Amino acid sequence: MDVVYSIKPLLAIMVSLVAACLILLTGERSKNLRESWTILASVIKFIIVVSMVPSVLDGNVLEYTIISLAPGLFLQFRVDAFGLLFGILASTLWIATSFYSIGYMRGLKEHAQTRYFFCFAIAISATLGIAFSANLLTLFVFYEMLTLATYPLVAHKETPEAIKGGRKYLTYTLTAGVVILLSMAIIYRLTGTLDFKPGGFVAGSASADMLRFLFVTLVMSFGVKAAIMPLHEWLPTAMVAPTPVSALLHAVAVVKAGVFGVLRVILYVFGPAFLHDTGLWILLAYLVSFTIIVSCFFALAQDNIKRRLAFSTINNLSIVILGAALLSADAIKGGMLHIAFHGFMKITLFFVAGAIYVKTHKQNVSELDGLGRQMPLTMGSFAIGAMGVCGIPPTCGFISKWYLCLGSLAAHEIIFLFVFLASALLDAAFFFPIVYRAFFKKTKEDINPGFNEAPLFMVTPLMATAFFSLVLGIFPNAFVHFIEIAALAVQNIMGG
Amino acid sequence: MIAEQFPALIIVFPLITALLINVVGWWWIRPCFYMSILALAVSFISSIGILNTVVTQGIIHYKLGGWDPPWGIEYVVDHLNAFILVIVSFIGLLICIYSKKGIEQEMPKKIPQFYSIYTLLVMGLLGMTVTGDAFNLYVLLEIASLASYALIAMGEDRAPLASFNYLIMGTIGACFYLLGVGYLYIVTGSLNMADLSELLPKLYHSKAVLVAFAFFLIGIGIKMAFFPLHVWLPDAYTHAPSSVSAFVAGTMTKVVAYVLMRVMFTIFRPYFSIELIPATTVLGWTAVAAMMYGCVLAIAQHDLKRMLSYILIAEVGYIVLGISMANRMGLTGAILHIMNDALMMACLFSVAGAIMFKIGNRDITNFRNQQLNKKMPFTMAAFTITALSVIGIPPTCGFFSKWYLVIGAIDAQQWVFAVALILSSLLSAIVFFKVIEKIYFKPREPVHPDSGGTHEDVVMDEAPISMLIPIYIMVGGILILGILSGKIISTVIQFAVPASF
Amino acid sequence: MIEYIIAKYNYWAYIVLMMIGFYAMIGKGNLIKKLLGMNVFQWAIILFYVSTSVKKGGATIPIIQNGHGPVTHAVDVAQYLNPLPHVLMLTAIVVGVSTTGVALSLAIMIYRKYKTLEEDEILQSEEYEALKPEE
Amino acid sequence: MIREVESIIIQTICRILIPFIQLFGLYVIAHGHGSPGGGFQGGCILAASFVLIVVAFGLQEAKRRFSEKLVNLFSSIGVFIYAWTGWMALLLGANFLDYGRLSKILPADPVHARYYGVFAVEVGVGITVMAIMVSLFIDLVTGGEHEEAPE
Repeated sequence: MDVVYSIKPLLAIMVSLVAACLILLTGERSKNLRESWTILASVIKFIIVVSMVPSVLDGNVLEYTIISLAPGLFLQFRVDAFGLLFGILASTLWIATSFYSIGYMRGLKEHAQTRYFFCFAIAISATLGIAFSANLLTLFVFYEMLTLATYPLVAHKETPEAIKGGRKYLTYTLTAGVVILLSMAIIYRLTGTLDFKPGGFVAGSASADMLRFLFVTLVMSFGVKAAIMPLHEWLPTAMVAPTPVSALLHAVAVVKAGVFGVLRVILYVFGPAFLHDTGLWILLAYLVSFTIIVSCFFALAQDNIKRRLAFSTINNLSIVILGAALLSADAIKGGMLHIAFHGFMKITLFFVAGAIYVKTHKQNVSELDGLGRQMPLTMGSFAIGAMGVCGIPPTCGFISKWYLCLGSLAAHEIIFLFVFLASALLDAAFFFPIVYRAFFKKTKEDINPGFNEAPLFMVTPLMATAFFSLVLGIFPNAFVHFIEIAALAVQNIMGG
Repeated sequence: MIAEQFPALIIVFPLITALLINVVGWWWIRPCFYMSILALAVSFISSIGILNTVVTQGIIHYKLGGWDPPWGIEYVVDHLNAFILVIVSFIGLLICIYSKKGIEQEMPKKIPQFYSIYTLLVMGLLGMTVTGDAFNLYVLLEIASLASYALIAMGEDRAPLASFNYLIMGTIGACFYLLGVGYLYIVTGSLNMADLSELLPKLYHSKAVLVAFAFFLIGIGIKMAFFPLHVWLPDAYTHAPSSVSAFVAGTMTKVVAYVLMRVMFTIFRPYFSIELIPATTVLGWTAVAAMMYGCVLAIAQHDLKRMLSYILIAEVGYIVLGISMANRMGLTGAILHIMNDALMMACLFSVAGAIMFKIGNRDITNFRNQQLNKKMPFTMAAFTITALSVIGIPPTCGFFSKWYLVIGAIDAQQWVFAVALILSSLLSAIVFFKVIEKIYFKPREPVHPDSGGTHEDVVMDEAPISMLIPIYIMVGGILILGILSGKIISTVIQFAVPASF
Repeated sequence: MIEYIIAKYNYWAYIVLMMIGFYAMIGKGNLIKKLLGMNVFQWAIILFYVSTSVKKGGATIPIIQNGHGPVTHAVDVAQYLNPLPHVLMLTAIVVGVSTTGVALSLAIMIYRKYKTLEEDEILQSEEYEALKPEE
Repeated sequence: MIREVESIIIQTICRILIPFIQLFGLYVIAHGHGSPGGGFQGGCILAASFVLIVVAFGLQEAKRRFSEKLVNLFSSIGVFIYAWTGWMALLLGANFLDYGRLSKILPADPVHARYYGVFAVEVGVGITVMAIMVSLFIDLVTGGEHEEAPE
């Protein structure tokens, strides 16, 4: 691995911060200007992030140090393959969400739009910061920033329910934050460094019991954002947020940041070897398997579309962690790919939920009868997204699940293969009724609503993401070489 | 040449100006403010000069009147008090700028008196920091305290009573300090701190020395409102004029905390305070109690300033906890926290003052109806950022001092301390998010319940620019100093920590 | 034991005085009594300081005899009192006086407002209630 | 707050005593640096004489003789004398309060310069203490209304 010093990671993060300031300054005066800042920043950010791909694929690591905080502790960015994967995902989907947000916010004439766009831009910066962090401390800095930037978005509606959701969100994530802080401080005192290293760096620095304790606290506290089962409660509650927020943040940025953190901890702090030696992996695997199965049943019981999607998110996040916990090369690769692919699919589904809400003010599954005729493009995209989440070829969900299944076989734990398969079946059980209702069930009223789609600003992004879900399924290495990047990351971890 | 005189200049200039303001104010009120600014600016520049000298050339010894210590009074400036000097004079200058409009509104008749006493107060605190003589410290402590009693009494209706109680408590504290000095003088015959430090080790097993140490701790504990000796603080700081509470909350307790460090680690050697007697253990556990108590009581308050006062009690707990860990990291955290907390508290109380200035009321439950987020967006943004810093969210400076404190607790193998630190950080999150929620998100009660009328659009009605600029300088400090903390520690603080750690 | 107490009688006196003052400050409800207690407390400490410099056997003020002559020679140490505690206490007295001055003026302010100096009456007074922020 | 009682005995005795008290006060101040006494003590004695005036002749009469502004001015002037003596040393290149250096501008050797420096300080302290004691007394007897009432 060659280290290349480059200011690009910093630029990528700063773009949206600058945009946030511009939004705040011009927001109240001109709506169009405000939203063009958002879009401009998202495009620039995407270009910067993608421009890093070739260099990383060459086996380089891009590094940028801002300042030294303490001996052995830097505020530092380092773009490795895994971080880049997450960075690409977030920056790509931000473009889509920017357009979608405009349609959504204008369609519903929401209040406090400036605050909304401001916090959104900050949240994206924080997400990229998490992706590009070189060490646990930098990651923590951005992790907390993300928490705080998301809080106003959750409480956006300012109804008692939204405020309660916001409170619950803060309680969970801030508590997790201080636990991370404590564990991080202990690790720093044990090892004198917090730099991520493929294959881990803490093994052997303290007694096994101490390390076990640290592993549990760190995984569980990052697991709060990753919504591992006893700690998932905030996510369905946070669905009171406007749909673009649920889409980008609660399907991609925030929860994936949690998963990303868990994976960093497993693979880059403790390392597969340590997990394997202590047998912690099997513990973690069973824990997330429990989440995978139980969340499906919860999802089945939900009538509200967004809540149902939320439980599906919980399910898929745990699938990613299970992939990493299995510790075989294929499983880890599948997990990493699933971070990216699930992002595309789930954001489609959320976009659809929002489009339905803007157009018809319907929020429940039971009200969707016959909607497929009114909004065929939207519901068609939903069908593609649902297929993807269930892992049906030719969508991209199939590819990641394929690797995950291979990985579970490689780990000689056949039971987890069944977990993957069962969850795919259950996914189908709660997604396809929606598709069925929309396309095949007649409305109770006899009137056949004609073609009446959601605003263009909303339909275009959701069709684009659905399209990408398909394209990535057929040509998984298209555009940004997701598979190659993931393979490179796995190679570093396993080789290191 | 003038650089050599900075330690005297930093005290004498404000002193003379304070009196000059008093005289000039009888005939001409207008220049009082500018004179005060000038004096504090000179102090600030001197303190920067001192810090620069200390960092480049080492410890400064300044003999007042040319008398050699231990007979004469000596001003000793090392890295620790040079650092504190900069903080105190900086905050003093900022709050002085900030106070202009507030004082004109709160006490139009007493402007010269205010600036005169205010300058005297800053001078007292600077003097406490700069002096190397135990008795001189007592005198300057009382000058600062007397000035603060008078300033606090200038506040709202209940202020005189609060100030009176503070005066009684404060005098007890000062008397205990004086007794401590007396005991040390009896056994050693010296008042010079460095001299005492040389003479005392042979007498560490004397009971008089032990009693002196206990008296010091009690006296200092009262003066810095260390739980359970804090009872005077919430009332006094709540009812004081806004600018006074901003300055006093920011610096007074911190300077006294500095005195605690001096007593524990300079007058007495760390060997005595840490190994010989269980002072650090007692202090540590009390500090934990202080943190919990302050945060929990802050949750229950609906008066913004009173809430902040309880937070301040908890913050004092942080500093003492850092001192009591008795290791390099903990003490680094404590010193860093002195700086951060001075900024944060001064900023929060300034914001409370700005709200008072515009709304005339600081009841938290009333914030939403006042539409504060629309009316005073900049002030509220400053409040939010500072609140995040108090909670300890990176990258604000509050996080970094907490980070060092937690590491200090881990190094000291005191897991309870570490857990208490993060727990109190959570509690303060509850305190501040309760307010932030009320500022930004709480649904408003309808203005006209009968007609169900709509809310009229609120126009932005910000605090005057002379208030906003100091507030934002402090907010900038909060944001930047956190990132720079590594640099600050490597240039200044690491030399301020006793070498034996 | 008795000898011990008698030998250090000045310390006992100051401790007794200090505790009287302390009791008045904490236990008494009247603000002026508190203030008196504060003064007793301070004077006790001053007494303590001054008593430490006492020397028996005709010791006098520390003025150097023939100070202006060609040979400046100090008197024997046993011949003079240590002046420093007195000087320190001079400062402490000044501090005490100014504290008392400030306290008295505060008491006047309080009296003007509440028409009483009893602490419990002040706390009960309706004005106090009215001043409380509304729930 | 003070009731004015015209008592010829008290007034006459005060008239006679006050100059002597003041003279004694000045003596104590002037000899403070060489013998027991000094600015504090002398200032207090001086202040006592003014307090006597207030007690004997009433507040109005006392105010006519020394107004609040004057007292205030004196309290500051005293400290100025003290501080400027120190500053002089500072300006002459020595440390603050190092009066020995005043020999550069005074026709005296450093030892005597120090002597005169201390004397100046004592005078300053005496004036301040006198003024402050008087103003404390007046403030307390008037309940602080003195300063607010129009002259």
